Amino acid sequence: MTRAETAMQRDRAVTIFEKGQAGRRAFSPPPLDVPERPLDELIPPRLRRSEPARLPEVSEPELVRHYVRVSRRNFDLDTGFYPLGSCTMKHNPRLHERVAGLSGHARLHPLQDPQRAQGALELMWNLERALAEIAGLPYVSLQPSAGSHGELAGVLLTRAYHEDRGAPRRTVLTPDTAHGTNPATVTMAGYDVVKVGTNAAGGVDLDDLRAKADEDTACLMLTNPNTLGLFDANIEEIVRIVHDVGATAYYDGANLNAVMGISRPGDMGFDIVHFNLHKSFTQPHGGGGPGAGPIAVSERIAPYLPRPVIVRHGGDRSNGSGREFDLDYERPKSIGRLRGFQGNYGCFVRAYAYIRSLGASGLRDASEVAVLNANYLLARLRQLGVCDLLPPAYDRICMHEFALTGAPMKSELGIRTLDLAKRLLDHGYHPPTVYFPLLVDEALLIEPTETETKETLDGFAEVIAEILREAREDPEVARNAPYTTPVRRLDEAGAAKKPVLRQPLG
Amino acid sequence: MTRAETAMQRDRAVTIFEKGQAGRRAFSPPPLDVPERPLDELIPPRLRRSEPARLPEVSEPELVRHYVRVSRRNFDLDTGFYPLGSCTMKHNPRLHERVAGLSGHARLHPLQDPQRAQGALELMWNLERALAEIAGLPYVSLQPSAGSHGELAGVLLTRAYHEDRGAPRRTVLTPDTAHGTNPATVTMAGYDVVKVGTNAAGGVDLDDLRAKADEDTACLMLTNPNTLGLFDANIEEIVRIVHDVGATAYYDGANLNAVMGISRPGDMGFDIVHFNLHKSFTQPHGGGGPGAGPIAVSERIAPYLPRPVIVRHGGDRSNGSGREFDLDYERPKSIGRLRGFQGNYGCFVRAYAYIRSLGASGLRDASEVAVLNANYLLARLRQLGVCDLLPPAYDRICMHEFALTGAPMKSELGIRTLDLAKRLLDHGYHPPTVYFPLLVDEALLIEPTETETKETLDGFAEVIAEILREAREDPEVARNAPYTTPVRRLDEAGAAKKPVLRQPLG
Amino acid sequence: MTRYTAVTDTDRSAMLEAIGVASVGELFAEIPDAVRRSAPLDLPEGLGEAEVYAELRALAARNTSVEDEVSFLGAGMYDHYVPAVIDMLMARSEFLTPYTPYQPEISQGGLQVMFEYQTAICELTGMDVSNASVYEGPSALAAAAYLAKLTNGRKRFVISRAVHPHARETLTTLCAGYEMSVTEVPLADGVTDLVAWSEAIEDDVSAVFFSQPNYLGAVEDPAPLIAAAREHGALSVCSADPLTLGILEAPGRLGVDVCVGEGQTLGNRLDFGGPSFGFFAARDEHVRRMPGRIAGETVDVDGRRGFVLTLQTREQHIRREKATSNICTAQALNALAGVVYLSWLGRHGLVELGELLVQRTAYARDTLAAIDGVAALHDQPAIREFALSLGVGDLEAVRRVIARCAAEHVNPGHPLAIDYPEYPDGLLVAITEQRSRAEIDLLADVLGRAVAAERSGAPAPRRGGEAR
Amino acid sequence: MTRYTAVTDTDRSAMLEAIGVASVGELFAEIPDAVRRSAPLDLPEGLGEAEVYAELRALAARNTSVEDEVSFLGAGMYDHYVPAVIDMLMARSEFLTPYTPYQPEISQGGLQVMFEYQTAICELTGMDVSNASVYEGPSALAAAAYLAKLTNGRKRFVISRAVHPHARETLTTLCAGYEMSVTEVPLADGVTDLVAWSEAIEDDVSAVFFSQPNYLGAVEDPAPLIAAAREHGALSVCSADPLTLGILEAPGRLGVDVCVGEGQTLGNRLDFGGPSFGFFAARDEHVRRMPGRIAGETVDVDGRRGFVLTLQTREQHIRREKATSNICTAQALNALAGVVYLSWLGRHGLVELGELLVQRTAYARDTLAAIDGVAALHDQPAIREFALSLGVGDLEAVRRVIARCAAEHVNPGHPLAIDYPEYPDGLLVAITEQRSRAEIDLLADVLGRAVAAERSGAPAPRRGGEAR
Ligand SMILES: Cc1ncc(COP(=O)(O)O)c(C=O)c1O
Ligand SMILES: Cc1ncc(COP(=O)(O)O)c(C=O)c1O
Repeated sequence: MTRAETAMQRDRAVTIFEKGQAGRRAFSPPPLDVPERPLDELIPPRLRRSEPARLPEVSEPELVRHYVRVSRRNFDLDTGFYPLGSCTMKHNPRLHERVAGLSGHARLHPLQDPQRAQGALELMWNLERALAEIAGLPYVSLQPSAGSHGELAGVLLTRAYHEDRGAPRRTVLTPDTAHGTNPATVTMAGYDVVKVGTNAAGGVDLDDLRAKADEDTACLMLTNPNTLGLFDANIEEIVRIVHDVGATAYYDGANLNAVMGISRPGDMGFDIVHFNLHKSFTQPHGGGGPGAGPIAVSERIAPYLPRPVIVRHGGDRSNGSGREFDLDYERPKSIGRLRGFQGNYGCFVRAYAYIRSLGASGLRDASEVAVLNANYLLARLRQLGVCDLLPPAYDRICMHEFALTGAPMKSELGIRTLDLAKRLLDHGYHPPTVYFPLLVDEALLIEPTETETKETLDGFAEVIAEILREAREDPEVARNAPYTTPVRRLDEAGAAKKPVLRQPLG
Repeated sequence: MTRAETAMQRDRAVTIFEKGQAGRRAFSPPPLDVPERPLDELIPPRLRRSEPARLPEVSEPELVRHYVRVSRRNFDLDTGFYPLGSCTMKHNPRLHERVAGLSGHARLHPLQDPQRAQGALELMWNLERALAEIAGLPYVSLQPSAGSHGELAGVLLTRAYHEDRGAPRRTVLTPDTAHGTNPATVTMAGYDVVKVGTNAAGGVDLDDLRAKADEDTACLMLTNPNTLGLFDANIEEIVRIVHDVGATAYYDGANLNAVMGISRPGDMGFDIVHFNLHKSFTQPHGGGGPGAGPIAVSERIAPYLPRPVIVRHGGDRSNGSGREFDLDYERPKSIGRLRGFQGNYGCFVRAYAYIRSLGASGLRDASEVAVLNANYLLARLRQLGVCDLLPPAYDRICMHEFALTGAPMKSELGIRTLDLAKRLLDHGYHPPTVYFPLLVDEALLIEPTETETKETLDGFAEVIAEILREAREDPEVARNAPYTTPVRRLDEAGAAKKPVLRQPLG
Repeated sequence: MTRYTAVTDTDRSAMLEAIGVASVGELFAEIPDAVRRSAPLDLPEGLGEAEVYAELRALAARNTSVEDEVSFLGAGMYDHYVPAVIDMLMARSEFLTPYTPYQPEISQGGLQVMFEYQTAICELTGMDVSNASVYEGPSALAAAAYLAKLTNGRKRFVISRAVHPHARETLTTLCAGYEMSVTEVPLADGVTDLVAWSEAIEDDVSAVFFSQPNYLGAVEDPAPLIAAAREHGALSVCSADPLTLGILEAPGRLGVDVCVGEGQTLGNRLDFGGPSFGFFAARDEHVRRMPGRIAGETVDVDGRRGFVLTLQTREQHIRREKATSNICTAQALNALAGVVYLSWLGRHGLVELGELLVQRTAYARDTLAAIDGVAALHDQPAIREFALSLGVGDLEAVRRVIARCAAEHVNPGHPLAIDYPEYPDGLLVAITEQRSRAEIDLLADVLGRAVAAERSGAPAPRRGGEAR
Repeated sequence: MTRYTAVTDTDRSAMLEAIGVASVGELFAEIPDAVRRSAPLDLPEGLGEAEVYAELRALAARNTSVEDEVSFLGAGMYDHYVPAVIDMLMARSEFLTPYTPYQPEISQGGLQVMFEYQTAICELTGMDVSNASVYEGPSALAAAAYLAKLTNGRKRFVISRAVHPHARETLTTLCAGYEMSVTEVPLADGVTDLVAWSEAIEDDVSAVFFSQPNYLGAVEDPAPLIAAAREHGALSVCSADPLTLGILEAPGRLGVDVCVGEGQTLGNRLDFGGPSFGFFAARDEHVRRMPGRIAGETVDVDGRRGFVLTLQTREQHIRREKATSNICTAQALNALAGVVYLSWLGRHGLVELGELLVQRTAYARDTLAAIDGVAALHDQPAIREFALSLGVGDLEAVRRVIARCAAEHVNPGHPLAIDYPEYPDGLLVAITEQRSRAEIDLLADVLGRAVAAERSGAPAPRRGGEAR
């Protein structure tokens, strides 16, 4: 490995805390332009910091080079294909960064008088209207900060709804295909999880659902298409069962990218939907956020929505107050705030720009192509014989993503899904989601998204085929992959056993 | 190489013209909002394009990914040490990009009424004043677009000066250490080059200069410190000799980074100076520009300066006309324009921000540290024994850069300067300038700049030492380097023999 | 096909053929007719990039940003200078566009940043461990509450009324699910009333919450607040303003169990309230109940140092209904801005900036309190925010004063009475390093005249409102 | 130490010791006292980042940009929309900060972009070869002149008066060195006077220069212009507006020897005139006399495709006084913007944008010419610019008209008479895709009233001036 050790591999990880020298600085403080008073007079010594925070001491060039170098140790969506199932890694238009960065948006204080923040409120209002239309549900709150925050809001709304009707309940149903945030949310909202099984077609087991839905059921949380990438054709019946026991139907919108403009959760009968603006609406993921998880709800849930709510005054723009758009705090049945201020506005700007760019037919096109791309990639993998070793978990037309099982590959070639994923890294691809959904053995969940070209899908399929060919000859290659990444396989067990969670400082 | 072939190496270069498919597009045209007329009526068919330009047809995601991937095949200053002699690769502050991007600067039309471009003109005026102070010469023109453009302006000014005095001349003196642009400029300005030799100390050979300076001499072009990184201690005498024959003294300011606030070309007696804002004043190089090459001149040269000239009206700001700052075109002796509009204003904004950030003492600090860093790196290389094989071409205190000769390395280890440079690539360093200056055998010109840390210099010195050690064991390693770069050694001779200068299109 | 998709007609035919269907419509055949739309959505058609830009710019132009007036608004988010290097780094595709780092070998960039961020937060707060970020300040406080619930299972929280109103409300919202009661402790002279605090805390209390500095800008004395909690075995949670921790003692050193806060002041722009990030740091003993991602150090098979997401058995994707939190996507990019900002400020810069804020704030407080009728609402120590009583009577009058100032392009601050009726003409004024002495003097002049006009009963411009 | 340097006191001592000197001053000992300064420069002291930002923002605020008014200024630089992807790519350290690609193995990014750029320029212009950029438009034309001089050594240039005045002046400046004479051919009905042109060209002419479209916005008929040159063995050089080449015939197909032009319209912002880039394309036979960098394709030792700077024996660093040009640093980053822009527009977009411009320009020309007193200066075909006569008499009157419009936040265009006294009340009006019909109608309204007021002798606002 020595000659061919890459410059990045030679360059062992050094944190910013290990860089620099005492006395270096990137920041030049503004001059003190007011009469100086003894600090002790202003802040009593006993309240003051006793030992300084040992922050880095670096010059600006060191700072820049450190983080630019560090950044190059990341793979990203602008660099390559990122078919991470359930994550909708679609192209992030740079226009969105430009408009979000305009000072009228980026440097607007959240407590600015609404009269002088009319542009922001109008944008939020318009975004709410668009999301309501896409969801097929009339009322929207933009407040939640991510999908799981939206879920929590949704289940708390359910709770408020049942309590307001004087009939609190105890359980929430989640299919065994559900994303982990669903059951985790249920617990945080004080309910008990009741798991519902999956039928042979990959959908909800209706009998199991009927057996488990009862007067204790507060809600069913469902993803549709589900995390297997399959649309549940029984959706109307499912919602009927749930409604029949007086429970609410919650739609986890993480997979909305399959059905925008094609099928609406509201039309399916759902009461509450969350959106992941950082999935279907292309807010960049940032390596783990920020995102935004607005919710749309039906009439009966609306009174409980988080406050404040954006309102539009009828009549002319000025409307006496100069405030066509305003924030309404007087919502007696509201569950209250979920966070500070009005939500992740920067994400709203981007999502709104996206919706304005695509329009009605563009959104539909996005979903159609997302589904076309997924089915094509699956077909291509089949053509190349890949599916002999990696068959689809459910052999149906898929929606925007599909699940393969690596079980045959494991038994025939002796490499695991993990090995395949790691070998992909040497080829410059981000692997699909692995080992999720849990009920698929050696799962591989592949979501190409609509912004990828046929050529990219073809190239990816061929590389998978090549890796399988290579593994047939010598499975060790994949088992020890990757070779050329900045670091190779990492000791995760060791990390968890003796956690080192911060840089120790001398 | 197969397992360890990096993802970038696997990923063979494909141009944007080979991407995409007929019909794809990143651009959505605005709607036609005026009554449409037949195109033939507006532009006669005979003047119209007969065959379309075969531009790429790509979607926006393809476009973005293509260029982001391509970008990752570049090394850059934010990623690593870039001690490229004569190029002053100092840190480029991002503040400069921010201020240059403000719409009041970036979206200002060059023909805007000066009354409504007062901020721009004031900035240019202030920059001129600052550059004049740094040069020690009273008048400045910001117009030239780069160093060589400034040189051309300077020699044309010399020509205008001599002609105006009724005594045109024929030759321009340039030392044999001069940068290639100096003699090339001389030719373009219609003069003949007369070369002046270098003495044992690396400075101008005074006897040779005396022998060659005569009434045919229009000008001497000199870099000081020169391209060997040495300050010519005879500078006063040199200028005297030149002035004594009635010639002008031109200062190539590419090496100004050694002497800002320490020694001024004007004080040395020079008549004309060019600046490289993309060197000493940290305008980013952009992979080969843009830059800016303002010139500063003495009183006697001023009448010939390119027009327009920025003027400041005395008195109060409004001054009747509302134009405190204005453009003056009425310059009867001006050599005229060198280009369109007022020069590379975007570079002026950055340079001005830099000067405002550093101020008088910061500029001096920059030069002091540039010289300290260079001498330290040389000392460090000596300590590590590197200079046994790579001795300095002139064994003196250097200025901001120093020249080594690889001749002993070549004879003792059997590797050339080129091999050393190529092996550095595997270690993640940009090599120094190689094979320049021409009069040093197997030259290596090293300019660390002031923005590098001692740790970086130490690391670089150690890597050089390590490469020499490795070469002593096995010179083939260096001779075949690099190994891990996106491509390995390229066939440059082949490229020149059968030039392929554009993508052939089907 | 839009500009973001790439399926040409030729592509489509080839793809459909490979799939073995005749049309894209067939792919959706499993969706029951009743829930499959044929009509287009009721949304306007798409626009070109330049037109979208023009529309969003027009909307931006209808907002008055802190670049359009001299603003002293704070109350939770502050107009600190964000250095240009942060914009650049946040815009780099390598940081902007990846997902959560599930494949560590190709995510060392993001993981190392998380590790550095955790280190910086630990240093700043004096806590043992930090996670890699939560959503933002108020929900961070609620997350700390959930940790307390998991820790001791008790049924009551005690919170100071001096904690940000949004955080108090968020706590109430989010603990409704697990049926906690919340006791609010009033203020005395601008800080948490220590007597009431001690009385409120009994053995049924799961955790106590205070803020440093508090909503009125006053520096609390945390030691007795924490001691009271410890006496009853309750966890103590401090919501701290990180930019004041160059001056104020690190909460960790004072013995809090959890320190949370809003990270906006650390290199994040205002963005009308988000995205920013919340930080969450705790004592070692709580680490396995922490919410969210945590990066840890390890080595690769060749012995190279590397970083991974660790302690994942806390998390929803592993533990599902038994997870310690449901959080998944958090605020990694904003946290990146946070650690870059702290590295930019550096060890000394943090202190120097803090000192500058203290001095300018003292000057501003004195200068404004000298206005006829105006008085400081409390005389507690302050770092960069303080509360005034304007001497104009009520909230409506305060609103008129603000409207008068706004007409002169000065935004004097946020009215207190919306959230604290007990301070009917209170005003919260924030000072950052971007507000020079000259601007403070301008505020004194403008506010002075506005208050005088109000007090003399002069007719006022149309009153504005405010968000809260 | 500044924020950009890193030598602490400890560092300095260690470094000086290693060097073997006692002080930094000693390093400068070789500079003679008489030319070594002890006094500091007479410049203000340095500022922090936030303060520099504030100062530069204040300067920017004193400029009226195309975002601050509805601007119809053109005359060489145009307010076309620059897509956001270009900002992002130009800001990437990988493109922004490297030097010229002297080490090709680690510069494949920049080199490939040059290669692609050269391809795009060849396609656009119909020429065989392109270099990797020159400074900007007018100096590109002068560079073509130098190539002609090297080619045939003749002593006279012929240039159409319809070429941009800056280009004509730059040519005169830069060919002064090698003692060329320049003959200018007048216009007839808005285009180059073909009779005068043919008369001016004789066997002593090295090269001829025309512009497409010309400065008045008129489309020239290049075929006879080129034929006249060919007849006398002179090179023909066309300065073309690249954004019109979706509509107009490629100069290369019409037989020009060299095609140059200003690249600003290809994805570069206005920047008060620069940096943008000049393009330089020629017929194959001229390639070894071309100025500047040229990238070429090759292979590496393993057979991988790669790119290098090639044909360097033309260049100053190899050939010194025998080089075909002195150019070194050019405009690589701006050329990158150019090729990204062209790829963004794409094969069809280039045509569609051109057609939109033609239609809007026709509409604008008709609408404005319908104003009382106003007339089109010529009725030649036009793509996105045209000249009017305002019917107000002279330049001073035109200036007053412009000042009236400016007061209504409309900038109607650039006065012609500064450079063309023969059109005393001429106005050059540019239309880009960013000027909607509504804005054109606004211009018609505002200009109509301004002209009417001027013609009725109403008192005018203080007159402005203009740059040229
Ligand atoms: C199906 C599903 N539901 C919910 C979530 C949680 O969304 P967030 O990460 O925004 O909290 C995800 C995220 O991956 C998901 O895939
Ligand atoms: C000494 C010297 N002179 C002149 C130049 C030419 O400057 P530019 O590239 O800006 O034309 C250079 C550039 O490397 C140089 O090093």
